[in-house]
Amino acid sequence: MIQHIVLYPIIVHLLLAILLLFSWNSIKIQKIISAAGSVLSLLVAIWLFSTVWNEGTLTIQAGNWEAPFGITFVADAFAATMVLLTAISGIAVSYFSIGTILKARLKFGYLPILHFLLLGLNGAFLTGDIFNLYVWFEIIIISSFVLITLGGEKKQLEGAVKYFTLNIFASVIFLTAVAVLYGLTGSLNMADLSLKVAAIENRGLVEVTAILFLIGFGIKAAIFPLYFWLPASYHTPPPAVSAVFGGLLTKVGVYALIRVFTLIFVGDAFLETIILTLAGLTLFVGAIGALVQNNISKIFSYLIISHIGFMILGLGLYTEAAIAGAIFYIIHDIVVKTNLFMVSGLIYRLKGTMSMKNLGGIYAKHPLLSLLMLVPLFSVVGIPPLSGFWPKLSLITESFKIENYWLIGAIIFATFITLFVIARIWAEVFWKEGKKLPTIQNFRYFHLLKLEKKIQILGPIAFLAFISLYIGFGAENIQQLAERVGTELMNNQLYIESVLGNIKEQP
Amino acid sequence: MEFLLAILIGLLYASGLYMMLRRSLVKLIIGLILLGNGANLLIFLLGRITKGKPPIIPEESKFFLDAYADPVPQALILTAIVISFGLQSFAIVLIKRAYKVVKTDDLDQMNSTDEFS
Amino acid sequence: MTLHDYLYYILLPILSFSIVLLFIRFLMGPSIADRVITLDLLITTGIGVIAIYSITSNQPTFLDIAMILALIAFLGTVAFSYYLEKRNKNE
Amino acid sequence: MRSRFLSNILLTFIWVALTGSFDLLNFVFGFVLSFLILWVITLGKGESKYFKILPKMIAFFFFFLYELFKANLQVAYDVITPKFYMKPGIIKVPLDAKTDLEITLLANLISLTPGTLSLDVSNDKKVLYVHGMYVSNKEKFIQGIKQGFEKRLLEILR
Amino acid sequence: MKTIILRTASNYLLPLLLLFSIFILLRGHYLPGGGFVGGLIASIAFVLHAFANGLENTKNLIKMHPGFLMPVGLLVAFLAGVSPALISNLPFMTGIWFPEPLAVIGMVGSALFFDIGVYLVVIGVSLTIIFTITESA
Amino acid sequence: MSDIIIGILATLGTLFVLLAAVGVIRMPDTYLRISVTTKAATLGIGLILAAAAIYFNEISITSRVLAIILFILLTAPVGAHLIGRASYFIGVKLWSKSLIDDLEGKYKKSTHELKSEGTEED
Amino acid sequence: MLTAILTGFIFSLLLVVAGKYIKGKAAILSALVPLGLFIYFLQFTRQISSGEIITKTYEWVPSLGVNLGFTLDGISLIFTLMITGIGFLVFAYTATYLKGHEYLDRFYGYLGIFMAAMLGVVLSDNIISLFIFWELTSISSFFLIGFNNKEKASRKSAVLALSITGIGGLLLLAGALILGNITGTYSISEMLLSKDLIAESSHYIIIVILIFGAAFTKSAQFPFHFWLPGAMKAPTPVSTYLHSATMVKAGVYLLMRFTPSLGNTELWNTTLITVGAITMVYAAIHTLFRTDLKGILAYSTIAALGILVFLIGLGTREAFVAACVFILVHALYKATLFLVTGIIDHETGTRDVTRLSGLRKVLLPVAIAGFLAAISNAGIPPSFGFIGKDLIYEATLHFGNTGVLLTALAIITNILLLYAGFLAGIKPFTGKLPQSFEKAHMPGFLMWIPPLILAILGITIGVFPSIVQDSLIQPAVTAMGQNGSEIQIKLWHGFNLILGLSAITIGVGLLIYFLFKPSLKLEKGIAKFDKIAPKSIVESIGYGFGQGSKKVTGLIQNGYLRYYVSVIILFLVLLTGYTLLQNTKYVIDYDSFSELTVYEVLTLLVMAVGILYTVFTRSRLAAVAAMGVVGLAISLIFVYYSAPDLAMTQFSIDTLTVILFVLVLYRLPKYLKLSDRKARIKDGILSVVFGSLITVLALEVLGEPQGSQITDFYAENAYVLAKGKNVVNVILVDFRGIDTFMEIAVLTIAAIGVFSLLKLRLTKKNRK
Ligand code: NA
Ligand code: NA
Repeated sequence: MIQHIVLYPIIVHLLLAILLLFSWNSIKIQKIISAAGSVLSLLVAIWLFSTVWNEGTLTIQAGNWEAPFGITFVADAFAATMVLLTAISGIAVSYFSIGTILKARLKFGYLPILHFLLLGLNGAFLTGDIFNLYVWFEIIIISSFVLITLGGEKKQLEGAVKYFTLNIFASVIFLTAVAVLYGLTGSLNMADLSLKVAAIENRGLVEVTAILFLIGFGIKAAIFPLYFWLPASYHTPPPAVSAVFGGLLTKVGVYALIRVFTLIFVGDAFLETIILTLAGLTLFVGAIGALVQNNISKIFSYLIISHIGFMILGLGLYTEAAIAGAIFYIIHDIVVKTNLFMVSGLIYRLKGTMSMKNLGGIYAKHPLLSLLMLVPLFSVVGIPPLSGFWPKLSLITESFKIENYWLIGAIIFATFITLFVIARIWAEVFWKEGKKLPTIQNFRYFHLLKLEKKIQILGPIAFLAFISLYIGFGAENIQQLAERVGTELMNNQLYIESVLGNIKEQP
Repeated sequence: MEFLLAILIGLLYASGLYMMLRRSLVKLIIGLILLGNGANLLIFLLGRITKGKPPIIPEESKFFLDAYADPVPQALILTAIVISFGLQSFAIVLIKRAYKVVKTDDLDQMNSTDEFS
Repeated sequence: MTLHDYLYYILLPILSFSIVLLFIRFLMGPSIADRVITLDLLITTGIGVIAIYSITSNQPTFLDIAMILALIAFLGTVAFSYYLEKRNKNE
Repeated sequence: MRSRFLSNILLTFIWVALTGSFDLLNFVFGFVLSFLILWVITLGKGESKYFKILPKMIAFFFFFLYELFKANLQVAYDVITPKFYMKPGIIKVPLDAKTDLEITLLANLISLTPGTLSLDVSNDKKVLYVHGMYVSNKEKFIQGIKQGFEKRLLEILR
Repeated sequence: MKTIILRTASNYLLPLLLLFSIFILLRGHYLPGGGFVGGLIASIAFVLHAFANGLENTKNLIKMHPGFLMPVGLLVAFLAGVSPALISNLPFMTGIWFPEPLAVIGMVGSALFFDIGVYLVVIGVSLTIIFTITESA
Repeated sequence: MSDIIIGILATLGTLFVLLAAVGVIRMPDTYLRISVTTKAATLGIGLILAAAAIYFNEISITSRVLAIILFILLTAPVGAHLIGRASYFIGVKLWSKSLIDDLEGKYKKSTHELKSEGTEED
Repeated sequence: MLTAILTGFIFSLLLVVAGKYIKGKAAILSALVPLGLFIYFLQFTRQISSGEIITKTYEWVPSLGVNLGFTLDGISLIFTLMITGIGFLVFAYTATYLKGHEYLDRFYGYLGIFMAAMLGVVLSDNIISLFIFWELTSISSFFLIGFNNKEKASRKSAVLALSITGIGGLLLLAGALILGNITGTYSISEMLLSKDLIAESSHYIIIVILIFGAAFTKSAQFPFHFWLPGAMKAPTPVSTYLHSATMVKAGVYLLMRFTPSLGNTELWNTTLITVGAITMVYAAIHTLFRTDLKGILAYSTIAALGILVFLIGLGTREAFVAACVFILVHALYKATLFLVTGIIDHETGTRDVTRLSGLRKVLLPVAIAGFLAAISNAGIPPSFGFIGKDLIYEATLHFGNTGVLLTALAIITNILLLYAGFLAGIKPFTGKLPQSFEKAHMPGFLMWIPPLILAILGITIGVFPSIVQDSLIQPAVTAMGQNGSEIQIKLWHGFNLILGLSAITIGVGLLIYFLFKPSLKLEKGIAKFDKIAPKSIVESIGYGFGQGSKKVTGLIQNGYLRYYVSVIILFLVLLTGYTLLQNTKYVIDYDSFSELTVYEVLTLLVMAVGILYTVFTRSRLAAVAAMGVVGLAISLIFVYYSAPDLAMTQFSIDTLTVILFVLVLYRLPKYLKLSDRKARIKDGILSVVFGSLITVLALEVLGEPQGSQITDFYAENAYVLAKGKNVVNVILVDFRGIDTFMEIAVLTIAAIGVFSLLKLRLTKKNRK
């Protein structure tokens, strides 16, 4: 059964996590398992992706119960893409973690939890069942709670309290929304829900349900005005953790929003207006947040928020091209944001601080490293033709088509501030003359590390930099992918048929 | 009965929220627990409630002989309850640890990560 | 009046009323020990309610819940006692 | 070893009773299961005269029921009538019971009967502190316990 | 807590509760119960024991770190889940069954093993959590 | 016939439970409340459960009912002992009309060791 | 052609690898790159002058309509030759200027990228690829301006320049996309075909504004000019290359390029004339108050850019001819002057014009170059500048009613430009040589040959204007949409009004040069007005915006969790409340509800009070116990309504939670009364509203029909297919087994979290 491969990305990480738990007592073995497993998961993701690309949407009914009775897993182009991105980002973070995470943290389950997190992400992307999606979300948040608190430092805990509370709160809202949805339709299968929700006469209730989903997922996606947890916490854990958070976690919220609003709640003008408004405000508020920060990790946190606006904007515009733009942006953003936080980790390794005030001199001392870091830094701005640039073409064009100049303004504003902020980072962190390195007990600066460690740190950054360069220069391929996803999402009967098709044929 | 239950669920949501808005960590966690209970009961209620007919097939039979309660919401709630248990235990330990490290139960004093630095 | 009706309309309300009474004591306290006792007793009464309810709805399944309640209720009391003792020791 | 075996048998019976299926296979299954559990947890002490004391146990059971009802009614009267007739207090009851099991069973039985509550056993296991509702005569109270429950219980257990 | 009464009682309650937990586990497919509640009861048995006898004694009793049960349980559940794929090329989590019911237990199939996995994980989890908290109290 | 037995058992049980509830409300101190209620409730619940066992008249159910009763009998007094003891630690006062307190001063404060003789030394 | 553009990039990439080798004597070899390109483009001259347009298209991102489409026409040709030609000289000059500099390789790298990007800008036919290259010029200029990055001022200027040109670039992008949207193509040449469509479009204004935004920022038009003087922090070759000859002209190029498709409208012409005129006059006046040679040249560059914009704005054929000529004129003399300044700076260590004099004695060839350039700058015959100036006056004079005014402005500008040119090209060399400069000596020939070449070219073309007339100017003007009769550029037009104006210009200019002495005092004097200068205004707007942002961010992200929760809830309540109010039926279907029974009501009552007690009690322990009561009540509800498994689980989990709480609690402090009455009331109201909303929602949903086919399926198949009778359990372990699987995974993770949270303490020891 070729459909089996839909579940492979899940199974691989599940098995990895279990194996890692069995090797609790040996960090060395854990590292080997994680490293090898990440490669395996990348191969699986590529396999799944190419199969979906060539053969179209794949579905598998877990437990062999035909939809909508069991839990369906669906790998359409969107899901397969997200799984692939997770694998790419995951392999980078896995290696980076092996190189940078304190032994003490590794001893307390860092790697198993990391793979649980990746498991949750893959599950969330592949599931075709709304409640099952909730469960995957829970896997994701509990893993992230553990990762964000692992080590239990003061700032970690303070950040974690907010992160925890607001994310749990989001889950409650999500669950509430599922309750209402089940109450209205008696179904959980998303394809089935699509049909049933469309048949509900009381559109007001449908709209309220949609708003609940918007808020539940919106908190996780960190859109305005629901993003508070993100700036409070993302800078607190080790950079490897921030990297996987920054790259993937908010994106799963975005994914869910896009999925739900293209499959189940479609064509509600009021909601589209709201989403567009929120997108614009997210772009704006995130940008000014980034503008005023001094800690590079915090700057990146706010950039995450701001740029979520681009993705939400694509959803709100609700045309094939706009959704394609959002998808392109997601692809770019996952790779680049993951890398940015790893870069912040590298900077910390080099200089022992993340405060712009005290940073400096990296360019003079490490020109090649600086060049390497330049790639994600400039990609995030979207300096053409780097990766962040391309999706904006579709987004601006589509905003123009509805003659919403505010949105164009927001896009330009956010891009400009990003440009400004990155230029300032370059000037302050790389150009400015370096200060004396602070002495931190038991901290090993980059230049003191063994070559092996250096490679573990630089390898992932270079790998993702290479990917983002590919996204930028090979934009045609990415755009074709994004357009295909956009087309599939905007024609949701494709999805529905691939899930429920068999049932319809049988009388 | 549904009417009263709906009000009670509203009460759970309201109390949960109110507790979350307090400044105490302990209250915050209690609030989250109350909210979680509210959500579970909401699934239960909206899945439509049936009295005295548990979804268990009688011993002698292979099917249900008469009306029975919808098992799906029950299964969902079970999963949700268990998951919230996991989260709650983590939360409870988190407050313990946070208190030990930050040395306060007052949430208002835990905002260093939001300060400009 | 059938047995079912008797149980359902007379005994069940009485048991519920007992629950309310117990709950009043719970609210009154005054000591935490009182609350723990009443909680324990509330659960025990709950077992009674369930047992009667299982008769009236002709569902022996519910007795299984009573069984779980009987098993676990005790642990709460143990925990509270543990707490009170430990707190007292530390003070 | 023998006590382990007895515990095993006891648990097997409980299993059979729980599952409510009295066929041989269930016995075997229950036995194996109990054996495994005991193997896992290695229970402390068991008692040896398990079967000899069965008749005494039954007698004791009825005695206990009688006490339970009697005392319950007494308390009921006190609870229902507006005036309290009780004279409560905490009494130190010296123990003849020696082993943990003996002491525990005794204490529990005392607690189960209304009007009395075992509060604690001294660390040297010599005395049991009992809260009683009617302790106007301390000696009579102590003797009531010692001659009633303790004596009968020890007869069974020893 | 240093009380003879509780300690003695808990020593007797422990096997009883464990037995009971397995009972609940096995009947879950037919009546209320199942791996989750079963696991909870089992862990409650140990927790009770720990309250009465001190954590160290309980830990010695179990002979291994309860956390070890988590991967074991997960693996059991995992194998139960993938067995249909490996054995009959059916999707993950498809129920496969031995053709004839077993005495006492009833139908034996992947679902039962899955539930056993759940049972083990729940024990591992509850005990890990409670023991850890008690230790650091 | 069995209906009548069931009715009687259930009624008695219910009344005992009610009695326990009233007792809890009325009793003047914590120890008395523990004392009164543990058993009234135990007895009451036992009776109600017995009624259920008779009603369903099935061996598996009966044995389950017995198991429940056994459990309650096992645990209720232990619980009462624990909470009663704990009340004493936290200084819950006896009713003012209580006659004796043999326990006074017998607990060593720091360790909760309970002596059989004498009063607290330190 | 792609290769030609990529050459620069490849060259730069090579430098990353082989940078070491270029630092030494091999530096000069890098000048071969622009030279080669210059020759490459030169060979197109004949084709272009014969009216051909060379196009090449390479596919890149066809899905987005973005191709690497290149067009070489008259406009492009002028620019490509300027870019590569001056580039060659600057590259060569740099080899000596920065000889032995630690980062010479980087410098060449940036220059290479810049050159390539600039070529891309002027060759792109696809407007998006034009934008891409446009941004690359901004970026490479960022690196060049910040080359001396240890200086704070350098860094600041670099960021400022990038910001201004960057935002301009984004406007260009928006404009480009809108244009593409209206015309259905991103090809500039194809857009020409839709000229009417664009002009009639309601979006014409916005397009023009966006394009102007891009052009004005890049070409330093008032009020966006201020980044340019700051950019003079860059090494002199950069100032020469970017900030006089090439990059700043990208804006002008853009305007020229879009003149055919967007131009010839009131909006277009008036704006350009106005902005250009203000810029040229404003900047020209500024030259009077500068003492730093580079400062003087910077402002005169701005003025020149103003003239160009102004000319394009005039929109006449004569104006276009003048513009094309002036671009070349300016490039030649301004580059020369910058290079000369660089030499002076290099040899004397100062650029202060008040201190410089008599250098001809030590730097004679340089002095010649300076002199020639100043002549051309001044428009004194027989320089090329003279032709340029004449053409300008011709264009303004023939411009309708306002011709006189415009001519006057042009004259003022030119007078001041003359002054500036003399100051830079002549003043340092005349007069007495101060002692301190006696040690100055001629630099290596690579430094003085390039300015001399440019200066001589300035005169040569002046004498033989036909060199450029047919090959460059004619095709360029044609490309701007003016393909009328043949252009005649001549040095000598005879005695006419224009000659008179020229004479006045030169005369007054010389007068000022000899009478007016620049001084620091004056410079400081005018500094008073800096407060109202656009730079200050923009900077204070920027500062204010920064402060505002800080305030807003601090206000939004204020650190108080309860505030975060309130905002989210408020948002939720407003949105859902609004929707519910719009749609609620307010009809509750009581009939479908089950009957009320005493025991249920009492259970719910206990539960409700229990909840309230949990909330309001002052004792944490009591709250935990009350949660136990609530849990029991919920379990009972589950029992009443047929959910035995739920009741069991709910109860056991509640017990466990209570245990956990109890185990943790005694380490925690007692509740403190932390929030005041007002806050409690406010929160109370919000909570009640939220709760009511959920209740209303629930009742509304209950009023809708629901029939679950899923349920029926489970009920029928639970035993037959899944061999279980407890359907809930069958769902858990079979139908929805994956949910359960992940639920135990959640538990496992939580347990690990608890374990690590309590056991792992990062101490100094394990913080390695
Ligand atoms: Na299955
Ligand atoms: Na079950």
